[in-house]
Amino acid sequence: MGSFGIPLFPEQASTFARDIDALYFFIVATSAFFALAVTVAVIVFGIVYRRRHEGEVGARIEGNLPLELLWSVIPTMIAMVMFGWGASSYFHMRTPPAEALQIYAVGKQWMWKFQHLEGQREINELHVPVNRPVKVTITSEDVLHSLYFPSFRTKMDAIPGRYTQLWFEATKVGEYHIFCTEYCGTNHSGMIGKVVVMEPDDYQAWLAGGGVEGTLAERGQRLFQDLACGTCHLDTGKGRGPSLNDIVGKTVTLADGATAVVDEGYLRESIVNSQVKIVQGYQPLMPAFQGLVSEDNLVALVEYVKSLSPQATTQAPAGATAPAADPTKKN
Amino acid sequence: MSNAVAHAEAHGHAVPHDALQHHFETMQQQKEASTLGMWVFLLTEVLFFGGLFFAYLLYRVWYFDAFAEASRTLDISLGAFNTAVLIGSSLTMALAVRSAQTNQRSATVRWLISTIVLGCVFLGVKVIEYADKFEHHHVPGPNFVSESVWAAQEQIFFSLYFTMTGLHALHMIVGVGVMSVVTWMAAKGRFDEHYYTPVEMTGLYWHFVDLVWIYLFPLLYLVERHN
Amino acid sequence: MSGHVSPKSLYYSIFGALMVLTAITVFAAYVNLGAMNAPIALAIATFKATLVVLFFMHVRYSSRLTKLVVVTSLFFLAILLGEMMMDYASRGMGVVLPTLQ
Amino acid sequence: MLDTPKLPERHYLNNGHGLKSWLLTKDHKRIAIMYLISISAMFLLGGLFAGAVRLELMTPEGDLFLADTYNKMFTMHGVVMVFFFLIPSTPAVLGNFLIPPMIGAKDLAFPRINLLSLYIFWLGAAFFFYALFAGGVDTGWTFYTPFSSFSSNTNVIPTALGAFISGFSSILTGLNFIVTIHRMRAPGLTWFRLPLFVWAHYATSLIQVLGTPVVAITIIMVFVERAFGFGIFDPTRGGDPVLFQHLFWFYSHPAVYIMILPAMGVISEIVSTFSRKTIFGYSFVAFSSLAIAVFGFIVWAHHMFVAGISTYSALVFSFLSFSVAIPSAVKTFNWAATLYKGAISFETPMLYAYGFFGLFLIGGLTGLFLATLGTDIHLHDTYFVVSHFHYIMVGGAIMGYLGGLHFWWPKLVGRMYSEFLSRVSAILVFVGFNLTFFPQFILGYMGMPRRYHAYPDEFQVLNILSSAGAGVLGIGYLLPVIYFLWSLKRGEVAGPNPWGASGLEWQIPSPPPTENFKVQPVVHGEPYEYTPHVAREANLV
Repeated sequence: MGSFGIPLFPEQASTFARDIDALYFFIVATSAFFALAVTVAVIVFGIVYRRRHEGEVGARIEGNLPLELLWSVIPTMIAMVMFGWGASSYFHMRTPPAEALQIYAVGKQWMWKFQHLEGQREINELHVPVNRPVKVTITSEDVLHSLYFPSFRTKMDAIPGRYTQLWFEATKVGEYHIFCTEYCGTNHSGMIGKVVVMEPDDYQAWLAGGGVEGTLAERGQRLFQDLACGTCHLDTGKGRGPSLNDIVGKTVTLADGATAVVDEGYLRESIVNSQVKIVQGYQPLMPAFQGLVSEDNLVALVEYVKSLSPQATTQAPAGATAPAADPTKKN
Repeated sequence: MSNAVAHAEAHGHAVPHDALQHHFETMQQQKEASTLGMWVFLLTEVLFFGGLFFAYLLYRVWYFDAFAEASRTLDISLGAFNTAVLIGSSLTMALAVRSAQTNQRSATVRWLISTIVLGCVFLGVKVIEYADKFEHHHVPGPNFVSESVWAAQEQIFFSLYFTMTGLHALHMIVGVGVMSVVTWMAAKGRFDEHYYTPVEMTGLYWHFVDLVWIYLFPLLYLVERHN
Repeated sequence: MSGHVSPKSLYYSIFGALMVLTAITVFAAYVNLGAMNAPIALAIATFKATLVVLFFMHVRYSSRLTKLVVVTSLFFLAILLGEMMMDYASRGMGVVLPTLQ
Repeated sequence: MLDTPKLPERHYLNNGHGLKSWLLTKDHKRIAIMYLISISAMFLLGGLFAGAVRLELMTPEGDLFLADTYNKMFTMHGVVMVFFFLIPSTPAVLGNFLIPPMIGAKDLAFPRINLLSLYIFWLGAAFFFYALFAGGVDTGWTFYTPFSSFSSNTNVIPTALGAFISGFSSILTGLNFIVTIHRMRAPGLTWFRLPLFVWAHYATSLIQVLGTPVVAITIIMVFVERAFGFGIFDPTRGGDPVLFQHLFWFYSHPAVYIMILPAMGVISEIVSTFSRKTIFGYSFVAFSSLAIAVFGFIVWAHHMFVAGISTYSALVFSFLSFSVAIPSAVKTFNWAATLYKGAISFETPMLYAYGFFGLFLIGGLTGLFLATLGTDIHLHDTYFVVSHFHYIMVGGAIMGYLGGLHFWWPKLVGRMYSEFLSRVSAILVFVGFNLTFFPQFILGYMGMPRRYHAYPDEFQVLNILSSAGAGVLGIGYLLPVIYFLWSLKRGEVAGPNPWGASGLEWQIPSPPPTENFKVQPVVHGEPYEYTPHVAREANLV
């Protein structure tokens, strides 16, 4: 696409792109209408009512109530249309389909690290299949970053200490930009990469490509053993820590009576700040692993624990945060 | 908006008061301007502390156990004593304003000095408390030491504790400084029943500082004391 | 001209009330009231603050404009706290609204 | 008309000579002039940083500056322009100078506090200059944590303290205005007889006193993290960096209205004066200022739609964000309607007002894209946002400020500037501005992120256009310096009311005497009364 050689739009390469562009055009058209109307009015008035002699004064017009109401109410109604449309697109963008392919992204000054469930790990490059929803769970090892796919019209901040997520379904095979859009220091503008959208077969072939030491969950399992997590987290549930079998997606009751849904964010927090949410009936004995396990490895551990819950739909609620307590309820 | 406005319609005095500044028409107008100015300033203070209180509230809900445990390391008797001292200083301040209103110069000075003394007592106790925290390495940052399993989140509590009480103490130091000047002015006989605005304004400020502490005390010292 | 002069006895009784309320606050903190401990402590603090504002700070006898300033500060404080709380309180909630498209 | 007007013998400029008579003055007019000089210097400095940024961006490679240097350039551009130019601009200069004469007062309610606010401003600027000469700062003007607290190794503390301190200057100015407008109005000058400039400043002052303290405490929290290693927003101790953003934007979103509302007030005055007509829908324009000030406080999290806030709060904040659009639209329509059946002339201030219409319209309407959730996800933190807020804060606020400066310059110094050069500069600014910033909308939709030192090749053409525009814009901004300075000695003597305007400030001599009014004026009429009679006898006092 282009006009006079200047490109005006990024590629429409995801299922969101068409909708967001249409919304964009709707607002452009509405804005252009109002901008033109006012511009034409002030120019025409400026010419027609120009001062013709030194002593001339304008007509005494104080105002007009119906007119005021009209130009308050009509823009309000148009604004509500924009809001509704935008909100509906947003909900769509914030609701990953259950069957979405899971990928993890970790931002770090100044690179994007991606991990596939099958075990592939890549830096500043992301391979995804075309026509299949992909959910990216994002976090950061240091400062804020933001994962942005302009051709997919979506982005999400990477926030240290918690998981955020976005999803997309690529519709066109090709290579597109990945940008970091949250300023993160010296080499912020170097924190860019490309997303490679592939035909499903090519993607499978790429996944099968060598150099992978087992799946992400398997790597997590090895870490689980290295860190001796199994000493307490016995399968039987009789250990000093709760059993981790089949917990993902379930609601657990905590020591203080509050409840929490077990999702990726909860699992992560239960490792790094293990004392904050203690499952009822257990003692706060587990050491906090804050700073001891890298975000990459945390992802592996989380994925391993998830693999212990085969039936669970592991879809985390959008915007789920680490400490998801309800501030209106005090202990 | 306009009906909420009390207009200054007072008539000018034949002989202007010494304290009347040139750009005001009457003492009444001058006083109302000062009062409104002070209240608007206190409004900014409410929002200033408001941001801090929200941070406290959020983390207290998130990390209640850590907050409860950290709070238990504070000395409740010192906190309660300081609360009493500060409320007492508010009383002496109110009485100072009253003495100024009724043109009792020596009583005004006396009450103002009492307020300053009580303010200094509060700050002195605060110094003792801070020294204790330094000794026990409860100051967040690289030197923080805690045996607790909630050590990390305890640091948030202590960060807020020091920021909140530190800013409060800073306000008190400013208050004591201003009050010293006002006391000197009162001793010099600058005030009478027509002009005591500085005393009154200092009073408003001091009561506000008291008011902040009224919230800080239960929030910081009394998170969970019953077990 | 010299504004409202409250009787000394009023100031002393307000002081007394504040001291009693402080004692109650400390006492209440040692009683296990479950989830009610914090709301009770805050309610007492708010009551104390109200006494200070109304009597020590003379708002009870002040102009409507002064009262308006007080209310304004509370209103914007409520916006600040309320809207932030809205975010944090709804963080854990999933998307349940149906998508319109 | 009378024959050639003469300068009054005694006025505020010659009432006392020497540096001391300025530095210790309590006269709001002299303080305004000192603010004018200070912020003009800051504008020049901020402009130099902007020029450096635009130069770097002419090529895709980061070849002119090191990445760190570039990051410091845009950070210091933002810090200087926001905290040391835009926030004080119209209120501290024009508001300070004009509110007392507009309401028939001899001075602001607290002249000493007014002077104090100037000194505090200088102190804040001193902290900033310390940071500048110590090597600069690279956090972006937003100071986002944890980068600002634990990652950046530049002078965050002095810069943040500079912003913190200058905030108090802003609070004191706002406080002074609020009290002055409540308590110092001349007899007969009821709220609905106030000039809209005064209404706009009242609304601005509300934001200054309500919002600034929150950013102050936020800066303190970053300060204790960075200086003492405290942890409040620190994720490694369980803190939430998003909380910083909430607190920061609670001020920094309304801060945009601190910049634009006074400019809107200026535009109301100019439009009415140069069409010799009362403002259309006075009370709607007045209340829309207040509405913008209040609504401005409930919409801040639209800066955070992709920052990890909850889906529901994003929805609520998006909905609320549209509420600001309505009073802004109402204002614009009322200005346009004011022109209807006016007696319009196009001296320089009116050209600036027309320029304001064009730029504010674009700036305001592009805000809709960012309030709408779906499009904001794509546009957030791209050049679209950069362009949008420059249209508001530069296109809107600076056009208003410059328009006001041209409008009241004869009142400030008693002399006229070159009408020809000033028209040229108004046109250059308008054209240069659009050339600079319009391409950035397209860049933004293309996906070019902001704060990028180097960028992919396909963005180059538009960036070159933008940089070229910046050159034109720079000339447009420099021209007024020349003809304003020239006018000080050589300009034609203006007389009290060169435009035949209706406000109280035009009824006193230019430049005004120190006490503004020899006797306290009593107001009988409505604002903006233009009858043929009034027009002929402009010089009433």
